[in-house]
This record gives sequence, structure tokens and C-alpha cells, in this order.
Amino acid sequence: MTNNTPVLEIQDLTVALPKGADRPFALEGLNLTVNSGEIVCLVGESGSGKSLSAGAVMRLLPEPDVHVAAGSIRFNGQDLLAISETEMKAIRGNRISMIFQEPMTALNPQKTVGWQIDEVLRLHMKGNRAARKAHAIEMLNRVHIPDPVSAYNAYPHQISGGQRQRVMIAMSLCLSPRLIIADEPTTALDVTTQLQILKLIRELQEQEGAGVLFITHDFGVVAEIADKVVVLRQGEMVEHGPAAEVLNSPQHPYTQALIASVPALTPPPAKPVSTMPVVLKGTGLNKTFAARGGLLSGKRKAVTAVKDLSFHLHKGETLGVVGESGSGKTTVSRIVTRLLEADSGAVEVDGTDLLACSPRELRAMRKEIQMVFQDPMASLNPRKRVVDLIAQGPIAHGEKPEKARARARDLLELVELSPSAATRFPHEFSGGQRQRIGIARALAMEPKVIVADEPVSALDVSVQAQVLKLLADLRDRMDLSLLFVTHDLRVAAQLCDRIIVMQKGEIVEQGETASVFADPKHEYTQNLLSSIPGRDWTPPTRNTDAA
Amino acid sequence: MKLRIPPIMIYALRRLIQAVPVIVLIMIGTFLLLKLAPGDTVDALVGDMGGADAEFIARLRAEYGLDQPVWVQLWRYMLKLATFDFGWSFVYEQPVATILLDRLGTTLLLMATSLSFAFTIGIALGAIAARRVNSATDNLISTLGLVFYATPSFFLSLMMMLLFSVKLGWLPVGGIKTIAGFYTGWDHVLDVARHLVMPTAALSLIYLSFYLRLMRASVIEVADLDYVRTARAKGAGEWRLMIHHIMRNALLPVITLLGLQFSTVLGGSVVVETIFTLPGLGQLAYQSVVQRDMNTLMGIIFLCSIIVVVVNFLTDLLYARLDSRIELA
Amino acid sequence: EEVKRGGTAVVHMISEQRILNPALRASTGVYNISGKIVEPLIDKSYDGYEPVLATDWSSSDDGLAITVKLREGVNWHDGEPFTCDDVAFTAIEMWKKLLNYSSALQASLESVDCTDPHTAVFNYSKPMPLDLFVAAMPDLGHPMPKHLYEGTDILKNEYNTAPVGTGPFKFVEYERGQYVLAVKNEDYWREGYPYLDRIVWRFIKDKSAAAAALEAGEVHESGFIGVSMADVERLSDDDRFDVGTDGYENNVAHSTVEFNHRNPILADVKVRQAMYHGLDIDYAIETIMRGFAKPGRGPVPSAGGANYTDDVPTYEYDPELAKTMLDEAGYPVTDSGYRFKLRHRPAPWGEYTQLWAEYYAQAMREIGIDVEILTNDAPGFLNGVYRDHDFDTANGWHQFRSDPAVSTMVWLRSGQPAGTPWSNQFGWQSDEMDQMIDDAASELDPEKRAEMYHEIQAKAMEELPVIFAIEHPFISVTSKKLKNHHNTPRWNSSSWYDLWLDD
Amino acid sequence: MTTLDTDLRPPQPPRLVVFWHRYRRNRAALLGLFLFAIVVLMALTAGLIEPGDPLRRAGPPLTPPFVDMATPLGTDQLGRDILAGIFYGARISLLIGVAATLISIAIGVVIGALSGYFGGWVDDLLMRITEAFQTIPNFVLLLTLVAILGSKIEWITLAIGLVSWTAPARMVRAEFMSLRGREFVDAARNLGVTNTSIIFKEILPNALPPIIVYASVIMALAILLESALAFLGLGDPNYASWGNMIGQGRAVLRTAWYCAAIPGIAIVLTVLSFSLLGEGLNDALNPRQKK
Ligand SMILES: Nc1ncnc2c1ncn2[C@@H]1O[C@H](COP(=O)(O)OP(=O)(O)OP(=O)(O)O)[C@@H](O)[C@H]1O
Ligand SMILES: Nc1ncnc2c1ncn2[C@@H]1O[C@H](COP(=O)(O)OP(=O)(O)OP(=O)(O)O)[C@@H](O)[C@H]1O
Ligand SMILES: [Mg+2]
Ligand SMILES: [Mg+2]
Repeated sequence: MTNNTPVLEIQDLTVALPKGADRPFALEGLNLTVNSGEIVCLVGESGSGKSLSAGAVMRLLPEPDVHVAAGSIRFNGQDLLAISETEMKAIRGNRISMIFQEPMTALNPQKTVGWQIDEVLRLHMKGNRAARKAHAIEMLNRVHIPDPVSAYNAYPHQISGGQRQRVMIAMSLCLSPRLIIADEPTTALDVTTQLQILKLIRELQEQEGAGVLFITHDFGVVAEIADKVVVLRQGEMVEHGPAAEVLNSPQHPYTQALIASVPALTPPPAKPVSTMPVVLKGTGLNKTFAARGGLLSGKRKAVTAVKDLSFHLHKGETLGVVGESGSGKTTVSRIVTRLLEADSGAVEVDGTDLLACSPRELRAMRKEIQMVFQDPMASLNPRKRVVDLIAQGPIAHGEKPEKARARARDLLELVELSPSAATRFPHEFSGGQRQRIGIARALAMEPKVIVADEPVSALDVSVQAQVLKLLADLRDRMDLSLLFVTHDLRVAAQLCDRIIVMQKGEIVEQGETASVFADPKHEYTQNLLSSIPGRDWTPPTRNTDAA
Repeated sequence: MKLRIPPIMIYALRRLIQAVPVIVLIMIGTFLLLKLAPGDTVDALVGDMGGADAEFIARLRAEYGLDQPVWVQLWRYMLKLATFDFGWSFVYEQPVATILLDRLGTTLLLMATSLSFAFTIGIALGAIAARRVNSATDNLISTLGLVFYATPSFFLSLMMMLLFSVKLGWLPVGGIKTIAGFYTGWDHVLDVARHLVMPTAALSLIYLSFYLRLMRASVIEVADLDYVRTARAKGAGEWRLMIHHIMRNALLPVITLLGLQFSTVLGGSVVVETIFTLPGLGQLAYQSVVQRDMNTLMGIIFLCSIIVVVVNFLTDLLYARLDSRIELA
Repeated sequence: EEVKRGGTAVVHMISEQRILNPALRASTGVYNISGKIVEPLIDKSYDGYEPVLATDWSSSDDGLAITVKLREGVNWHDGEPFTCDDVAFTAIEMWKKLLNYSSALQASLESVDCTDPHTAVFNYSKPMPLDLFVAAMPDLGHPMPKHLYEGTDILKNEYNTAPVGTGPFKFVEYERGQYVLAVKNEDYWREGYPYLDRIVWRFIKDKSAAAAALEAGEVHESGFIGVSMADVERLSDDDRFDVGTDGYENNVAHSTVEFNHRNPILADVKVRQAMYHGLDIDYAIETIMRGFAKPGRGPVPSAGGANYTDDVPTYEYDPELAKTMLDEAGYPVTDSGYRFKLRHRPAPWGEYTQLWAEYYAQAMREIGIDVEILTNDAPGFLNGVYRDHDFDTANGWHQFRSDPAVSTMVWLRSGQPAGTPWSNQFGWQSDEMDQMIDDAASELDPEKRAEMYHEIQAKAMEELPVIFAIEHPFISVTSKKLKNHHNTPRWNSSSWYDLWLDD
Repeated sequence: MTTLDTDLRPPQPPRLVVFWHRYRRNRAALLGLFLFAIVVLMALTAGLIEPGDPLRRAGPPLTPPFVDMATPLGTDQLGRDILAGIFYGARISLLIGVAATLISIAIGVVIGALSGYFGGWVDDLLMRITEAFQTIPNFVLLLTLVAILGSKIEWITLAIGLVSWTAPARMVRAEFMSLRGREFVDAARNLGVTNTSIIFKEILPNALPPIIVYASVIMALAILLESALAFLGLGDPNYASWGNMIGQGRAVLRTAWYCAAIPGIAIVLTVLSFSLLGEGLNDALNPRQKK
């Protein structure tokens, strides 16, 4: 399927950043070729310059702050950096098209789906209205949107996230472009949807024979879709080559480290903890978010987020809660910590029902069950110093401030941060370090149970691996019990002894991780497992001592 | 069992019901507040008359029911208000409803012209400035906006009057129409329009600068959003981006402000109406405070609340019309 | 010059009187409009009293009955004839019962008999000096049509805001806050009058706007100091305008300083005199009144005719003397830098009242008296001074209406209940003064009466219950297009039957 | 891997320095700061440069500017020195501006915080009250309050504060509504921190930047409101305020323009400085938004 006419040739591309940025060049000497009918994956950690390379090709960099300083970009042999803006406008959307990451925000909320697809056609095609509409509906059909005619008239907020991304794809493909640039098109989607979209892109690209520059940070996705891989690190290209080669025998140490950080899908053997006492027990939990016809918020149907849910957690055990977006995972974790009031049910921590506590008792009980949050930046008050953040809990529970602060410094060491970090503010740390602070804060209360809601999903893989390892270490050393919420089955496989699979607020399957993974009973679980990108690829194992 | 009431009616009804407690709160509050003020309307009347003897004053007070306890007065007033009876103005010797109706037209006209002028010019200038951020045009527009904002309206009014009426003789000094001009038809419209030019300008410039600044910020913000980038990647030109993608979204916060500002404009018109002798509600409100003309002031506040409720309702409709994400009901 | 007929005269009004019935509201603001529509029995001219609706008047020897002959052949604007019934009705129902100032004047009026349709006899229980009666008539003697008022609630009668009279102009419409319009009365009893077709009174509150309107030619006359003093001065140099104090001889006013004698410091006459010495009246007249005023000489102004005298004690500007007097009175300068502190309430009657208050505060500080000014709106001011007596000093102005008995004596006479504005609410009481005032009011012999007022004036200047600091007439700015203007001593309140416009 | 983790980023410059760097980028904001500094300086040095009472007679009335060196900017109708009035007026304007702003922000913060944080009926009640205040034209309310309280400067300031708290209240409420759902608030709740601490120690500091920016708007409006009051003759005559000066100067506008124009320009420049300052603060405190 690859014929060797290059569609896009990038040579020695250097993109300059404004003064005062963390580095002078976002990209330095990027070389890359996309042939027609070929999918080239651009991988790299956050901030490595992936999006800017896409922007440079489209000539949509936020100039003059960020601009191309050197190099050339050729599209079908034509130098894109030399042509006029008018010519470039004619190429954009027509010959080169782009798919963005966030389907929520990439579509104009005030225009119908049809209007927005039609806009591309209107801009680049001379056809009458009826012909254009027919074409648009045909495209919606091709991206497998159910009922394309009604979707044509729908506003973006009236269709689901996956469908929106399909609309984006339809929009970018409707003029059969030679080059498609997809900037993390599936990152915001559920695994099952992600797989469908990836398949769709592959399928259409094969039909059209276009070249695709696919940007991602997920090696699973790379394994799923790539023909060629280019690895970026801090704006430098460290490795490139055919996908199979780079994935299975990476040459550069950075690539090796990255790939090694990808969690394997093979769960560890379960620990025999079932004899230990139960520390956390939920029975018959229910939560329905009432329909709210807010004044201007529009109609909202009542959502049953959690339905008759019961579970238990033994001392020293890690219980994973997995499921797709909206399945109620977060709601469970918030009910369990009573950040959200359940409609009914009981949550017993060491035998005391947390949900029945009076506000005063509750404050005392909070010591026992602590939480680690998803977004390490958002969960740390940006205006507090690290010591104060960590010492805050104990102080609120009556500990003497000096003592609490001294202990906070110890805890920093425990989570492998230098105590000199104590007087800094959260924004002075990297994402992984922030999450360690969050963990230290939870540990400062010496809780019996820690509830972690997607604690690593906002982190780059390498950092993710470190944080997971730390969590596992601490759990084992301090005999903690962990309720671990995640949508990432790879992560769940790494860490959890048992897992609960949720769908629409209900448990559809639960059991020891290994057995669920090996032999999923419920159709939904099967579906989830088979949607994991790159599930057939096992990252090559390697000694990680170098890192 | 399905009643076929259009959802917009239900929405309107609900808004109305929600407004009732607010309005009652306002009315009671204003009443009591005014009762706290030293002196009453009889004092003001006598002051205006140039004095009177004690008996005369006592008789007036009894006549106007001002010798009753405050709670009785309040209760009587609220009872009457419930039947939309605004009572009698002792200062104007007319039913309050008549006075208000007389004045309402002028005020609505002034507000409508000022706000629409401020709004259209404000958003146009704001959009232009935002599209040329930090250019000379932007600097000029922004500076202009700031100066409009910083110039007290009375100062501006006096200066304009000096220039356009006294020096150049282009525009009439004040009033709403040429008295004893007896114009009809288009001549009348033109006459009123000429009288409104300066008051409108004086009243609207500060709001113009509000809209300008908000629109500028809003456009800059929206222009950065993902879907604008999407449109750009589709090959859309700047003009198209502005019209189809940026404007409509950028307008939303400005519309919200428009609804919120209505009552402020009425307040601002006190000074402008006083200077230009426009027989509007703003000036009337000021006079009513100074003369302790309780019924009239209460009537104005009530009317004003109704106007604000209606305007907010309309801006909500407009908002909903512009923002497809919102469904009323 | 040949008289031109027709045209519309536009008059500026700074304040708006909603009631246009001069038999209910005695106020120049009312006469200014109603004077053209409703006529009094007697008016004042530079030659003395002039018959209008009355043709002749006389008093019985005991002063208990006054007979007034009425003009025949006069019709109300609605066509009904004007008769004695109208006078009798108005006198009893309005002048005696409802009209401010008049109700005190006519307190002893028993009845009005109509001996024939054009003769009215006013019967009093106490002697009424004919002079006083006549002097009061221009302001307090407007008959109203009985047939429109009888049997109605007079205070709420619709004709109160749409007056029907016998004057040269007929009321047409009243747009509140904007203007009042009147047109020529074709059926006027003075043959061949009026000259004008229309009169429009425009209400313009803002003085600068009013000045602009005058200059733009939109307004022909602004009376009662309707523009700021600076503009008065400026326009007096503009040859498009006549600026002057003619036509206000009947209505001068005093800028005052009023004391609260309940304050023991101010109860000391020495302190009050010292304060008077601390006021540079000439400077104030020059800066605040732009020279259009003269120093006050007590409760009767120089416009008061025979009742006025300048043979009274005066207080020259002498701050050093003032300081010495204060020291002597036992109020030396303390550590605070001041002798004592006064809370001063200025009347909110506009520019020069305000400036006068600020000048007063400035001047008092010079002699070591700290003055804090408390600004209020009108009801707040009236309440603070005249009801609650919550002040140390106050200032304002009070109008003199041709005769001391119906105007300035209320400043000195005690016994008015609290809450009566422009009366002696200063806590100053002198039985002697009260007696002098009462005697003068009922004295029938004009010469003796004048004598008595001279004594009152001298006593008031000596004891200074109130400082009548500046006597200022009102000022009009009139376009030279208006002819025959300001030709009577109460011109703005008069009927303007002979006014014409040279357009 | 532990080595990597303790490898902290180099310490960043203190917040104030960062703030100042961001602020400095906006030239107009620098101008605003400069003007503001001048006003503050005038207010502080009023007693030094222009000793004595600004209400005192300093020379012949209505001396034009630059004629008599004893009164460089001329004198007004009562012979008061305009320069002294401008200096002392800066004090009053700043005082009114700052105090009224503090009052309105304080009310706004309490109402907005309670309403945004607790939601539900508390929010309903407080918002109804806010709406009521918002519905009454604020200038009319101000006039009413001044009619009740009298024109003392303290009362005027209080009244201005009382009529301008609704906008900050709504703003604080919106901030609180968005912040109360943030994870760090949940984190604090999860630690057992009390509601009061959460409101004032966790959320409020984070909600402050837009409020600080808005404070400059209120400050400017407060000065304009005071001048409008003075224009209507309801200012406090015991102090030389710019509004009073314009209010009286306008009577002589045609003959002695400087009496009204000089304080008028002072107001324009001061209000301008506040808004420029506000924009600079906005750029510096909300770096998300481009200039
Ligand atoms: N407008 C800008 N101004 C200054 N710096 C910028 C700008 N846009 C991007 N950068 C910097 O350029 C670098 C590369 O950014 P880029 O968006 O290409 O990263 P990325 O690889 O797409 O990361 P992610 O996976 O987070 O999307 C980052 O360090 C970023 O901070
Ligand atoms: N405050 C709320 N009001 C109304 N509905 C809510 C609210 N919070 C959550 N929901 C709804 O409840 C359902 C479950 O939400 P929840 O956040 O628990 O899902 P999740 O499994 O954590 O999803 P994700 O993986 O996207 O985080 C969703 O349909 C969501 O829309
Ligand atoms: Mg990116
Ligand atoms: Mg979640």
C-alpha cells in the first residue's frame, strides 16, 4: 500500500520560541518524510514539539512569537514556506487537512455539523448547495455516523464525543486531501471509541491513498497504527524508522526508556490477602444526579451514576475500578470519601459507617480515608507552599504546626523528593513531582485507606511508571489498602490485585485481575480488553537500571 | 394531559414568578429606606413654596396620610400596588401612573438610542481593535475607549453643549422637542432626533467603552479557541473567521453585560437628563428623592424593576438565540 | 418704537411649581406663570398700587371692614362672568383656609359680603390696616372662579394645575418637567391687549444649560437669577441681553446667617457680634453676588420703602476686633487651633447660597472658629434646622414681600411651633420684640407703623438673633428682542399684557 | 529512578518578580502605574508642598493660572488655591476610591463567597438580594442614601460602597462556583478542613486576582460617582474634592474655564490611571489571556 512518492518532506526544520521560554527552539533539525499511503507516527512526551511541527506544516504557528527559523517543508515538491498566504489558504483544508485532539472544542458550538462540513466544501469547491449537502452526508456516512441526515442538522453539543471526532474526520477527508495531519486525535476518547476511530482513519486513508502524519504520545496507539515512527525529545529527533523496528528493538536509550515505561498487559499474580480484615466496605450505594432544568443550562436528563454498588477492600489490598468514561468511577470514589453525598447505602471504614456520621464525626473520620487526585496541578492549592500543603491535614486535626511541618519534610523524603522542595510552590514542580506531593499529603494523615482517582492519567508514560512504582512501594511498605480508579487497563493490570469493571454505574464483572484479564466473562469486559491499543504488542522487557 | 403551551411562555412565566420576590423585596426596601430620610414630602413642598405656617403644614401631612405609622403606610401602599395602583403624587398633583407614562417614552427612547449606539459602535470598534492587537489602530481605539470611560458624563455634556449649541448652533440646548414648534410627522421625528443627539452621546460613551473593552478581550480570547484554529486549518480567511466563527461567540459575554447594565444606564441618565432638561425617569427619580415624593419614586423603582426583568428576559432570549447550546424552558 | 404684535416669548424657569393656582400657593415661582393667566385684585406699579380686578378700595374707620369695588365686564377664560361671589368664595375657602402666609394674615377675616355683584366687603374681627391689606393683595389676592371650585375637593381640583383666570393669556397645556404653554386671550378686558400670541415657560434646572439656551436664542428671559452669577456677569457685557435687577423691587431677599441660640456660646450676643465683624460683606458681595447686592441692614430691606431705615447699628469687617471680642467673651484659641467648633447647615438653594456658606466657613476659620458644613437636600435641611434644631448655625435666604408683616417678621416673632420653616426656630425669644411686632402689625396709621418698624429693625441689628447679611435683589437676563419688560416692581409675577417681541 | 525525582527544577524567581516582569511588558500599564504614583505622591505630599488649608482664601478670586506665582494654577471663586485643591483633592479622591472599593469588595466577597460556595437556598436568597440591588438604578440608590445619611464624606464613601458591591459579588460567586469544584478544594475537604478555612484560606486567595483587577474598575467608578454627586451639589464641602471643584467651577465654566477643567483633567487622568493599572494587573495576574 505504500508507494514511494513523498507527500511531505520536512528538512532541518527549526522552530524558534520567544525569549524567556524554557528553551530557545521548540524544534531543532527535524527531518521527516511522509509518503502517500503511509502513516507516520510522531511520538514524544509532552512539550517535545509535536504540535508545533504540525503547526509549522499548516503554517498556523502563533507568529511572530513562535516561528520557523530554518529548514524547509515541501508538500508534493512545493515549498510551503515560500508560497503566499492566499495560496496556502487554498491548500489548507483542501490538499492538507488536519484533525485535532479535542473533539469537544475543535468544533464551533454555534454552527451545525452540516454547516461546518459544508464550509470546507464552500471554500474549496464550486458546487451548488444540494451537491455539497449530498457530499457531506455521504462523508458522514463513510465515517459510520448513525443517521447522517439528522447528524447533519445537529449542533456539536447534541452528539457524543466519538461522533464529534468522526465529524472532524469527515470534515478533513471530504476533499480527499493528499496529507492528513492528526494531532492526538484519540487521546480524549474512550478505549473502545479510540479503537474504532483508529480503524476508521486507517480504512479511509487506505481508500484515499493519502499520507498521514499521526501525532501521539501513546506507544500502544503507535503499535496499532504506524508504518513509520519518529521519536521526538525536547525538540530533537532521537530516533526514526519503521514501526516494527522502533517498537521492538529501540536503539536510542531515550526510546528504550520510554518503551520500557509502557505498562505490560500481564497482571502480576494476586496476593493472598483475602484473609486480612476488611477495612473498607461499600454496600448498596446509589447515586442519581437529578434532572436539572437550570435556567439557562438547558435540559438535562437525570443520570444514574452509581446503581446498587457493593464492594469490599481488604487490608493491604489494591482494588481497581475500571470502566469507560461516564461509567461512574469518579462518583464511586467521591462517595466513598464522602465528598459527594450518596442517595443511599453505607460505606464502612473499619466498621464505622462514614455516610451516617455527623459533620463533626466526619471530620475526625476523614483521617482514615484519604484521596489522591487525578490532576496533580489542580489538586494542589497553587498559593500554598509544599510544607503547608502536606502539613495542612494534621494541623486541621489538631497537630502542632511545627511538628506537622517537620513531619511534612520527612514525608517529602519518603516520596523521594528533596526536602529543600518544602518551601516551594506547586508550579515549581513537574507533573510527576506534584503527584508525589499529593501522595505525601495523603500519607501525612496516616490513613487506613487511600482512594486514588486516575492518579497517573495526566502524566507522561515515563513519569507514570515512576509514580506507579512509588505507590506500589509505599503500599507494600506501609500496608496500605488502595482503591484505585483508572480507565487505563494497562495500569490496572500492573497494580491491582482485584478489579471491578463498571458500566453505566453498575458492576458488570469483578474478580482477581489476572483471571479477569485472562478470561473476561462479560461481553463489556471483553470489548474493553480487545480495544486496548497495541494489545498484541508486548513492550520488550529490559533492565531499567540505567534510568 | 399535555398542555400545548409553547416552552417560551413557560419560561417567561417562570421568570416572572422568580421576579416577584425580588420586586417585593425592592419595594419594601425602598419604602423603608425613604422613610429613614430626614424630612418628608410636605417639608419639600413647603420648601418649594417658600414657607407656610404650622397649621397648613399639619393639614397637608394629615391629608397625605403621613401622620400614620410607617407600617400602616407600607401596608396600605403594598395593598394598592398589588392592584397596580401606584397612588397619587402630592408633588405633581397627578396620579403616579400618569406621570410615569409621560416620562417613560422619553427614557426608553434615550436608553434605547444610547445603548444601541454604544453597543453597535462598541462591539465594532472592539472587534477591529482585537483583530489588530497592539497595532496603532488598536492603540488608538483602546486609548479612545479609556478616555471615554474616564471622562465624567456631566463634563462631556457641558463641553458638547458649549461647542454644538452655543458656538456652532447646530443642535438644540435641551428638551425633547421644540416647544411651540408644533411639528408633525417626519418633521417631528427629526426634531426629536436632533434633541437626542447630545444626550445620547453623553450617556452612551462610557458604555461604549465598556462594550469596546469587553468585546476586544472577548474576541482575543475566542480567536484563540480550538474551533477557530480548526476553521483556519480548513482554509478560511480572516474575514470569514471573524464573521462566522469569532463574532457570534465573542458576543455572548457582551450580551450578558447589556442585560445587567440597563438599570445602571437609568441611573446614569439622572445627570444627563438634568443637564439636557429631558423629561425622563432619571431626572424624575432624582427629583422624587429630593422632594421625598415617595409614591413617585416607588413607582419609578417598580417600573424600573419591570423594565429590568423584561430586558433581562429579552437578553436571555437573545443569548439563547445566539448560543445554540442553550435551550430555554 | 412701533409695537409688533404676535410671536412666542419663551421664559426660563429654574424650578417647577406643579400647582399653578396662586390662591393655594403663594410663591413667586407660581406667579411667574399664573400671573399671566390669573389676575389679582390689585397689582403694584412704579407709581403705586394699580387697580386690576378691583377698581377701588376703602376701609371703615375702625379698620374692621374693607370695601372693594370690582371691575365690571370681566369674563373668566371659560366665558363665565367674574363677580363678587368669586371673590367671597376664594377669600374664605382659599385665602383664609389654604393659602400659605395668607392664612395668618386673614386669620381674623370673618366673612365677605357681596352687597352687589361688583362690591365685596371684607369683615374682620380685629382691625386690619388698609395699607397692609393692599400691600398683600398683589401676592395674596387672586380670586379664582367659584363655579369651577365650589363643591369640589379644592386641593385636588384639576384646575389647580390648569388654571382658569381672567388674565391676558389662556392656559393651554402643562408638560411636566418640560414646559407650560399659554396663548393670547382674545377676549381680554384691556382693549387691544395682549401683544404676544403665546408664552412658553421652559423648565431648565441646570444653570449652565439655561445660559446656553439664552445664548442660543432658545429662551428670551431668565429671571430670579436663573443662570449662575458668573454668567450673569458675562451676559451683562453681551449686547444681545439686558441684565439687571429692575422689576424685583417687590421681591428682594436676604442672605442670612442664622444662629441656634440653644447653644450657650451663640446665646452670647457678644459672640454673634464678633462673628458679624468677622464677615467681609463687601468682599462676599463682590465675589459671590458679583456686585449685584448691598449689605443687609436688618429685617427690612432698602426696598421696603417707608418701613426701611439705615439708621441702625452696623458691624464693619474687622477680624482683629472680632478676635478680641471673642477672647473677651471667654473663648480663647485652644490647643486645637480654634476657639470652638460650629456645625453649620447651608440651605441647598443653589450656587450662591452654597458659596455664601463656604465663604462663611472660610471667614470664621480666619477668626478661629472651626466650622463644619453639613450638606443636605431641601427636606433634610428644613428638618435639621426648623424641626430638629440640630445645628449651630445655618444660612439661606428669605424673601421680602412688600410688607414686613407678611414676610420677615416671622424670623423674629417667637411662638411658631417646631417644624415651621422660615420662622424663628432659633431658640431666640424676646417678649419685647414680640410685642413690638404685634403692635406694628395692627397699627393703622402708616407713619406710626413705619416708625415702629424702624425700631424693630434697630433692635434686630443690635441683638442679632439672625444676621441679615446681604440684601440682594433678583436678577433677570432678558433678550433685547423683548420690549416693555421689567417695567413694574413685580414684573415677573405680573400679567405682561403689554410685553411684545421684536423678532 | 530516585535520582531523577529529587532533581528539582531550578528555583523560580519569586512571584513578585515574575509579576513585575509580566506587568512591565504592557507599556500602557506602566503609564498607568506612573500616573497612579503621581496621584499617590500628590496625596502624600499635599501637606508639604501646599501647606495650609486648601479651603482658605489664598488670593484674589478667579486668578487665571500662571499669572500669580503664589497660586500657580489660579484661584477659584472664593479665592481658594486650585493647586492646593488638586493636591488635597488627590487625597480625598484616593480616600474615597480606596475606602469605597474596600467596602464594596468586602461586601461582595462575603456575599459572593457564601453564595458561590454553599449554593442551594443560601445562593438563592443572596442572589435575590443581589438582584434587588442590581435592579435599582445605582445612582438613584446612591442619591437616596446620601439624602438619608447626609453629605458627610464618610457617608458618601459608605454609600458608594453600598451601591457598587453587586458586580464584585457576582464575580466572586462565579469564581467560587468554579473553584469549589476544583480538586484542591476537594482535597482540603478530604483533609477535614472546616468550611470557613476552605472559603477564606483555600478558595479566596485563588479567587482574588480577578477581584483585584476589578477593584481598579470600582475605584474609578467610585471617583466618578463622587464627582457626579458633587456636581449635583451633594458633595462634602468641608473637603477640597475634585468633584466639588468641578461642581462649583462649572458655574464659571464660560469665564474661568480652569476652575472646572483642571480638576476635570485630574479626574480623567486618575480614572485613566486606574483602568490602565487594572489592565496591567489583568495581564500580569491572568497570563492566560494575551495582551
Ligand atoms: N505560543 C507559544 N509560546 C511559547 N511557547 C510555546 C508556544 N507554543 C508551544 N510552546 C512551547 O513549545 C514546546 C513544544 O510545544 P508543543 O505544543 O509542540 O508540544 P507537544 O509535543 O505537542 O506536547 P503535548 O503532548 O503536551 O501536546 C513546549 O515547550 C511549549 O511550552
Ligand atoms: N455533578 C454532576 N451532575 C450531574 N451529572 C453528573 C455529575 N457528576 C457526574 N455526573 C454524571 O454521572 C455519570 C458518571 O460520572 P463519573 O464522573 O463518575 O464517571 P467516570 O467513570 O469517572 O468517567 P471518566 O472516566 O470520564 O472520569 C456521568 O454520566 C456524568 O455525566
Ligand atoms: Mg500537542
Ligand atoms: Mg472520572
